[in-house]
Amino acid sequence: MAQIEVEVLDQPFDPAAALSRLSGNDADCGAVASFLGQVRGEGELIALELEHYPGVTDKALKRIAHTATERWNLSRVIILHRVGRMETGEPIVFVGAAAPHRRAALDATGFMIDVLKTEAPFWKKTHTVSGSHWVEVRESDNAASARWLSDKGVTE
Amino acid sequence: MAQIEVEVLDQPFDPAAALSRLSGNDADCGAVASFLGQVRGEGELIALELEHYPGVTDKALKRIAHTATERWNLSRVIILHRVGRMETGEPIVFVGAAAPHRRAALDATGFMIDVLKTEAPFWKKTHTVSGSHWVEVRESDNAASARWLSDKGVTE
Amino acid sequence: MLHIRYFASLRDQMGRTEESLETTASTPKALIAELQARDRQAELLGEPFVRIIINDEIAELESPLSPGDTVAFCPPFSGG
Amino acid sequence: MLHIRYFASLRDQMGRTEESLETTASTPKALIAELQARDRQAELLGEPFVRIIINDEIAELESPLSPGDTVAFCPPFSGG
Repeated sequence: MAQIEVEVLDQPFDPAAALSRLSGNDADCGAVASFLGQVRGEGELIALELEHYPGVTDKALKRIAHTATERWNLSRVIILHRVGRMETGEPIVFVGAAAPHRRAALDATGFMIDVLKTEAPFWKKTHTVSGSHWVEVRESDNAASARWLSDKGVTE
Repeated sequence: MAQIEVEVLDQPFDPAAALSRLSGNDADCGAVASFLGQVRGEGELIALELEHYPGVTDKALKRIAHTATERWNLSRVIILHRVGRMETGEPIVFVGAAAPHRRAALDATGFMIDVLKTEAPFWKKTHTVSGSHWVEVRESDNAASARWLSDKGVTE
Repeated sequence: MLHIRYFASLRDQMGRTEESLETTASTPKALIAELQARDRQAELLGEPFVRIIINDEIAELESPLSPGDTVAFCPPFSGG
Repeated sequence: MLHIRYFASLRDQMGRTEESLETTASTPKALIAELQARDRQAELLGEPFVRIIINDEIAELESPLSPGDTVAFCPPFSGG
């Protein structure tokens, strides 16, 4: 059974500490892949704000993590996601997988971050010097997620 | 210009600190992907020993990192590789890429770990209770690397 | 009666966070038609990009609705 | 004269780490033939999996060799 750690956080978190938990000290886990998304400083950006649907996000992230452990042979999975207001450089999301073999760890990590973008109810708003606006979804994000999903989407 | 950090180390290193350096504090880097390989404890394993070709390994890793920055739009790249004797759970290799966009970071990370396996002169030996032997190369490793390489291999 | 929630840009559009509605609508599709008949801002709820969540589960336009259900209207998710 | 180095399992096989050889071999291929004529352990050097490094650059069986060059014979790389 893979260990799953999923959390929606309203305070900054430490990605390096998350990587340490992920690499753990299991004998059976030679490969650890991870992805970190952080607030990118763009021209006029003052802050990024993340709204979510409490209760539903948590369930969605658990489902994504669980689906990853069903599709690949994994030892540990982590998904951490910030909500609230963030400054440039702050971590937004950390996903990672530890596995006996590297392809499983890498693919599961790509799967989780791609699918999270379209299957978990988070919304980004940027605050800039010239005003605030909701972030538009990029078509490439939908395509990246669709690549992984069957007709049934992410399984229970 | 992407920043490149490449090192061959004969002492243990800290992957969490490497992730922190990779995520840095650049304004332009929203996505950070990484891969960590560590000594997997298998049945009779006592230790893993890594031999290399000094001078050539360093050059090979720099070339792989440099090729990654040519193929993808990256802000920072790290490749760290241990040599010498390691116990179960110790880090062997850490590769990672920071980029404005996630696909570049994820693909560059997969590229670097796959290509490193066939293009850098490292050799693994396992010491077990019943003797020592050189690790055989898996055909799947050759295939994973070939997927990324043109006829010319990794470019200068 | 149904509980209705609006998120992010759809909340801005509708000018409200949530409401309760006496209705016999048995699908989100029927509910949207009813809301659109009531006020003009609800126009957007019929757009194909709108995601529907019923009682904390992602649902479809034709998913069944029962009295007391909570229906949420969401713009495309943009986390990660 | 050429400097020859053997790594990992090929070093074990050859029973030596390095040697210097007076030779007129102008390619690794010719050098291998000469080593094979000299001793039986060198049989393995002709196997297709053997990687050749000349003066710290990965090379081929037919790459040119000049006097003073260092030629390394390596088993398949297994890092990472």
